[in-house]
Amino acid sequence: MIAILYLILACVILLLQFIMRKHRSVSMLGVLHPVISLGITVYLIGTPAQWNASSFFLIDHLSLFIMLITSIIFAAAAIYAVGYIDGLVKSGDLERRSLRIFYFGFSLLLAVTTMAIFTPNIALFWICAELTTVLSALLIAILALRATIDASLKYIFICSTSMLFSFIGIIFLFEAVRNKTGAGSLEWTDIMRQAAGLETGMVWIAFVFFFIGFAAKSGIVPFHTWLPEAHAKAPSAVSAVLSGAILNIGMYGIIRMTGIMKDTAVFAQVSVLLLIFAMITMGVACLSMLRQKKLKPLIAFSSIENMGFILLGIGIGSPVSLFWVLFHMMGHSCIKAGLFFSAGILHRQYKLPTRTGEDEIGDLFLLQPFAAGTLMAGFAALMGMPLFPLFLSKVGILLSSTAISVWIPALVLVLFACAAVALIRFYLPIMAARFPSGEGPVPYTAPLSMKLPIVILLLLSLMIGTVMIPGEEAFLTAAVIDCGFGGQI
Amino acid sequence: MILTEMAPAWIRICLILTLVSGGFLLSSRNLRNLVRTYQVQSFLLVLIALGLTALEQNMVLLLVAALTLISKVCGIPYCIGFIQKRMSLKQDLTFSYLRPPGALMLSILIILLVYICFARILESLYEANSLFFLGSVIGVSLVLMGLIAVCTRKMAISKVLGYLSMENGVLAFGLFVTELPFFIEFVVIIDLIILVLLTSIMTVGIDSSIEEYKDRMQEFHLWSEEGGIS
Amino acid sequence: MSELFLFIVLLYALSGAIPLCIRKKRIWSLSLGILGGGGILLTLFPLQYLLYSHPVETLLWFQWVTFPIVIGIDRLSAAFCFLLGIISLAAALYSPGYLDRMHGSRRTFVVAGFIPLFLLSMLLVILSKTTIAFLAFWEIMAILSFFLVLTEFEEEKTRYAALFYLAMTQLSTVFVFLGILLLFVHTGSWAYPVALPLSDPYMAASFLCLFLGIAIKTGVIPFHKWLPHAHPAAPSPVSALMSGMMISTALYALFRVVTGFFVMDLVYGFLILAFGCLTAVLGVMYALKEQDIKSLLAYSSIDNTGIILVGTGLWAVFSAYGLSVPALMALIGAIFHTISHGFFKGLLFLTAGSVCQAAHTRNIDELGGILVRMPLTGGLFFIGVLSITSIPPFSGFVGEFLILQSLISGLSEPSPLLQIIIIVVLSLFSLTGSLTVTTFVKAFGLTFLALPRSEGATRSHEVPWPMYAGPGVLAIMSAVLGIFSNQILYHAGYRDLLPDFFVLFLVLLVTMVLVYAAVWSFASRKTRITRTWDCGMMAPSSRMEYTGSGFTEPVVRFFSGVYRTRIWSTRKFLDQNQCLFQSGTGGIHLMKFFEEYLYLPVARRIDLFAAAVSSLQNGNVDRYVLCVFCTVLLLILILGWSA
Amino acid sequence: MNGESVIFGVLNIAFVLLISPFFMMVIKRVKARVQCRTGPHLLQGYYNLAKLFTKETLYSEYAGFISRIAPYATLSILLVAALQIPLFWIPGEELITANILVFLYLLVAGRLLIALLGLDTASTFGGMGSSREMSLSAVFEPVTVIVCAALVYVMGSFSIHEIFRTAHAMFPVFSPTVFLLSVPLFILIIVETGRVPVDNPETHLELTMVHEGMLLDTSGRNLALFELSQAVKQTLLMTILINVVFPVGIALDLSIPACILGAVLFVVKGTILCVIIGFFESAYAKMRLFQIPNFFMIAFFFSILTIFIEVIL
Repeated sequence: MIAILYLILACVILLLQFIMRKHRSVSMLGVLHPVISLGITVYLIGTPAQWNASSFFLIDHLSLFIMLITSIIFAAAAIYAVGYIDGLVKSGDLERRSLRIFYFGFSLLLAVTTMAIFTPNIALFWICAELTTVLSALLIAILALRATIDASLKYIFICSTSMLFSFIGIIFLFEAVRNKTGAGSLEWTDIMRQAAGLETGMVWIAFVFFFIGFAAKSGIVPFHTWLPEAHAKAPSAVSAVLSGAILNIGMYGIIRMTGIMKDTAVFAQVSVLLLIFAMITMGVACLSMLRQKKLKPLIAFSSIENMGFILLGIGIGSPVSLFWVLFHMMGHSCIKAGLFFSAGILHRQYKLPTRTGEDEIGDLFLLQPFAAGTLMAGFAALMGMPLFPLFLSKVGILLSSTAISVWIPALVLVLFACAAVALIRFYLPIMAARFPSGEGPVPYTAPLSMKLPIVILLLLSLMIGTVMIPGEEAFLTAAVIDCGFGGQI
Repeated sequence: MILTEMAPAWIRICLILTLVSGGFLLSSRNLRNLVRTYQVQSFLLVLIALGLTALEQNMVLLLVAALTLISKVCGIPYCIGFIQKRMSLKQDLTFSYLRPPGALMLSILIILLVYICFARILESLYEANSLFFLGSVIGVSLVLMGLIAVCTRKMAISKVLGYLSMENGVLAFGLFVTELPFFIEFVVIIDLIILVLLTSIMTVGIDSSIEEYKDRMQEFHLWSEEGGIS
Repeated sequence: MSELFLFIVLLYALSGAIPLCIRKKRIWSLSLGILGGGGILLTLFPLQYLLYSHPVETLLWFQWVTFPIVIGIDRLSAAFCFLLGIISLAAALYSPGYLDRMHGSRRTFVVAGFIPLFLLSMLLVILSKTTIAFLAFWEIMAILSFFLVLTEFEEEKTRYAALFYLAMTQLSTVFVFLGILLLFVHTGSWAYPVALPLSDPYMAASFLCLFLGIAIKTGVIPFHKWLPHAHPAAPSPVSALMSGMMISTALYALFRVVTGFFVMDLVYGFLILAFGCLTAVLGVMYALKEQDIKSLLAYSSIDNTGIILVGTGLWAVFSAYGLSVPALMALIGAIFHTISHGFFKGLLFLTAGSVCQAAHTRNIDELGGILVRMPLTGGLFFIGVLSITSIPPFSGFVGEFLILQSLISGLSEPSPLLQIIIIVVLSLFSLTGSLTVTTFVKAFGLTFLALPRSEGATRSHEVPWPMYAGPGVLAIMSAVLGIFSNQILYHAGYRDLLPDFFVLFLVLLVTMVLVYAAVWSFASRKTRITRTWDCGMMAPSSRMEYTGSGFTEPVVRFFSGVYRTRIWSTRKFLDQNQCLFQSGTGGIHLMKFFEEYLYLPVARRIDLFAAAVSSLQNGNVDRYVLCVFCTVLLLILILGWSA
Repeated sequence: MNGESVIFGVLNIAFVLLISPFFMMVIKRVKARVQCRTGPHLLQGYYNLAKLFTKETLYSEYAGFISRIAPYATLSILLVAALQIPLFWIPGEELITANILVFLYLLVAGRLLIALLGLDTASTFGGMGSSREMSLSAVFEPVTVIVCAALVYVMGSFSIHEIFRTAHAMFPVFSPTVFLLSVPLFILIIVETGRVPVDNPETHLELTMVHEGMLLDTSGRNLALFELSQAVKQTLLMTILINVVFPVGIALDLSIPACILGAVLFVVKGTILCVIIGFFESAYAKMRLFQIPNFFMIAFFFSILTIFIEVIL
């Protein structure tokens, strides 16, 4: 019954945040919540016996892996937020009154995400996903600026309207299971067991509608339009959480549903659909990156591109590609969160977004050498430099994609090259820009709490990229089997 | 008794009426009767729920009908009406992409398209001419019409109303699956409450110009005065 | 042997890590000292593999996450390790002096830290025995060299060069990655494949991908445009490493692919030959017209790549025809020329670097009279010139001699097609040789001899001793490699391919001494220093000298077909309907054919396409929801249609 | 490297040094006689050299070590080249590698040094001379390589000693290929030594001088060395033509009478060739610099024709 601890922890933290008066203690609580949930997750990973203790939680390798990523990102974001939010409050961007709402929303978002990952019931999963949308919209609009409210409204409208379609998909799935076995069920595991005999028409409709909603959640192209603006306008701690954790929830849903579809007769059509969407996503994301003038939208588009790449891995559907999809998710979340944190430091330094909308960045290496260095390291990681994990997953997924057709890896590699050129084309001018002497902004010294998570995340991604942690391969293989992709690696 | 064999015909009429209310939602310009059409639509859903309870003698549907009645027919419209009064905005005249007549034409086309496609996909259900099939067609097309409303209306409040009619579409579809409706109802209610709360606060900001925004916010004593612009 | 290898790798990594971590003043002289030690060890380490035929030995094996990384050494990689060792020794000696004079303190630590890591990545590319290891270290090499090119990021030119360089290396990585994927799909294992037939379309595609990837990296003509921008933009020790070593590493990969991976047949042989000739001739022609000394050297690297490609192409063609001796001669010539090119190109770039740093300019027309002011650097540059223009006893001659000899002895094959091709290749090849001589007479003559043409050149003075000790090592190597080439090949197991140049060198020395002694004893010894003959009018000033463009004007006139010129003029008028002419400017400049007709149009088209795609993101929420609506409708249609 | 080849080396170099000024004077004498002038005394070449060796040498104040080393280096390079080309006696074993490609590149080395000398004195004439010299040689070298290829292809070996030996063995049979080879070899002499159609050796007019321009600032013993190396180069190239086209009388073994006979016959053949060169020079006016590549095309065409005929026959 360890999983219950998550909920108890959440309630306790939320309660305490109501009572505490001082800002310092509220932020400490904000940090405590994800760190303890990370501890619980690691403990759970260590003791497989505890897993099926209660039927109320679905704990298996896949959900624990996603929970591990989520809690790492939330912990890093919370530590980062301690310094970042102070900066916002001192510079007057964030009113003292809405601080409490921020931390409350932050902890609630973590609680709801944990619930989403561990619920066995699809409908409950859908509600939690919907709640994450609402809560992250609240966090995006926390700065109470017209632009931030506009961005979060877009986020709400696009995501929740698409999520309604996925609820219709769930209803169709329920109906299909009911036709086959008389009593419909909403449990992931039951549906997976019944998947073989389900009626093809009903299952195909169910998947398509389900896919629409969760494509919006994870930023797949036709539904991605909210992502660049939401991530650009949100405070950096929030956009790191959005990119690192919430997108993974969308992908988690798609992985589970594709796992169910794996045994049905419809899987060929499903994988073609996923491949088409993946290629379009990567295409649009890479090409729009070439045109980006500002830092955070650029990083947001690279998240869309990586989500497209993950969708490609899922679409291929072989156990090897799933193994590398999970690996890619881990690597991408760490690097992307690190990038958003260093972007946050630059935002605090240069007071972005400025009135004119253009980024005015200058004397980069004089004012913020640390942030500039980590930004470049992050860009190198995104470009797939070998010591970082994205290179390995690029090799793994493209290798398994050659089974379908040789043109896919060719096109994907060209798109990755475009993305790399776009990143550097953005970085070079700001690297050399100079403010006329005397006019430059006052140097902003980022507190240690903002620098620490960046270093931790970069080192973590380096460790993932270079060395294979002892149990990691077995754990990931088991996760691949859990989500129904079975077969030999 | 008479109720049971009359019920399927009764349900089909109500379903068609919900479609009509969706159409009204698209075309009405005045914010007040936008809310009123939403109330009518929710009420029709309550009637369908009652019809279904008569057909399948399942008490859960009664509970669903009651819940819908409380929340959708009275609760949320009252809340939106309250906000509208404060915003003193009556007309929503500006449209993007599609003017109301165009939107109506498109929605008819959509209903036809959904009908044909679902007929091809779910042949087995189509032959059985089951209520579930009709419910699914009506539900999906109502959701799509709601989406058109969200897409064509400029004002955020009317977008929220479009979204609410989409919720109704999902609920209409959900009613026809016996074991599921309570769960759906519960789901939809929670979601609606939170969503409406959040969006209405924000829409107050969006629709009114920036100066009033500050004092309007004060009025709701939610945020203090000096929101500095970075 | 693997302990020694691990120790060398440790030395390189250490000398890379120290300056990056410790920021003490002049820490880099210690770290580069360690690099020098590592270099010396690295030169001794492969000798045993080179001289006696040693079986392939795996030095290192470990599992990288799930992919096998195997590091091993055989005869071919031993030769390139030897080159890398010498060049790292030269760079280690040269760099401290250069870094002292470089402004920007933090930047020098980055350069001092990245140079050993760059060398280490090249070493691992040469020694990797699995395709995944090759790809990984290839990409690390590319990224590290990008950062090194980017050191002086203030100037706009350097940033443009760095971006151009990154785009082309990314493109090259795409091709290499694809080639390796196709290889794995066919062979099913990451080990280096042996003798795959090229008849199977997958294998042909894989070969073409690998060839294109390497061609971009070595600067084969259609893909060369980044090289003359990137190499000069980097600091001199780095451009020496890039031109000397990185091109050799890419060519090593070419040898590995052409001789090891695949069984070449005629068509691919002619393909490589065609690329080789095109690159050789056009490379040297562009080198001729270049005014900036470092891009002149960069273009001449392209030209030497062309020569090596001709050698490799000949090997493929002759082995397809069954002429084993000429084929072996061509291949040995190509490999020998790659190694010697590594030496003398490194030498030329290092010495040119010290000249540019001393005179604060890179334009030949502003240099001059450097030999009198910097005699040792000038002397070393002269040795580099002697070997690159393939003067007999020096190493540059040996490679070209072997390729020429294999070409001519290939004439004996009766098939007329081969004969025509050999004659065409022969004339193009010798044209390249003669144009190289002209280019380097211009480069040496106008930079080092006669009167200085600018203030900077006049004030230039000799560089501290390590800055010519480094190039000195390379000069000795390029001389020794040429003179003892026959003995080296004899020990490596290839008997009578080469005539004995050691005897030739000895006889040359003896004759020189005898002639000098004869003249010294019999002729009068009276000498007088006067002014150059000036038709009695006035003392010759530096403005009366021949400039770079003047020197090459006849050749540009001969090959006017290749050098397209563009005449442009701008006019300013006083009134609207343009009759009262106010002022105007005009000019003729040599058109950058590839840049204006190949690279820029492609870049512009990609940008336009990107603009069209990114216009979707215009911030209007209705448009976003409309997108969602259309996609849902489309999906419903697909559902209906695919039932 | 045995005794015989050393003797050959000494003999060959001595003979070349001895005979070269004489051949230069024969050509000058023929050209003068064609212009109805008596022309210089046949031994005038030796007197000039003697005079120059005793005169004082002037160095420009801007010149570096190139001006001091170039004269000695050029002459020694050409003397080494002379070792590769037997004039009248082909030894059993080569002293140094007699590969024709090495010979070619030694000529290139000589030309490189003279061109650098031209640039060293910072004078406009030197710059112009070396620019023209390098441009012409850039265009002509492909032709020389093709001629060598044709020679090697016809005679079957890279070593010049073997080429002369096979030419000597093949001599009585008059084959068209040998005749076709003689035309490009003759053009080779004209171009390499800077004879009239390509460049005028006598003039000091900066418009026409190419080779002379580079040596403008040399004087005294340096000028003597350059004159000597110029003469040696001409003799070597003439020897290739003579010993390939008309190899009668070459001694094949070390016997005093055969060598003396060979030497005498060589001098006669050389004089006849010089007369032909003299007449050829007087028959043509100097071509414009940019027309010269067409002149080279003739040599290129002939050598390619030789290869094709050899294939067809």
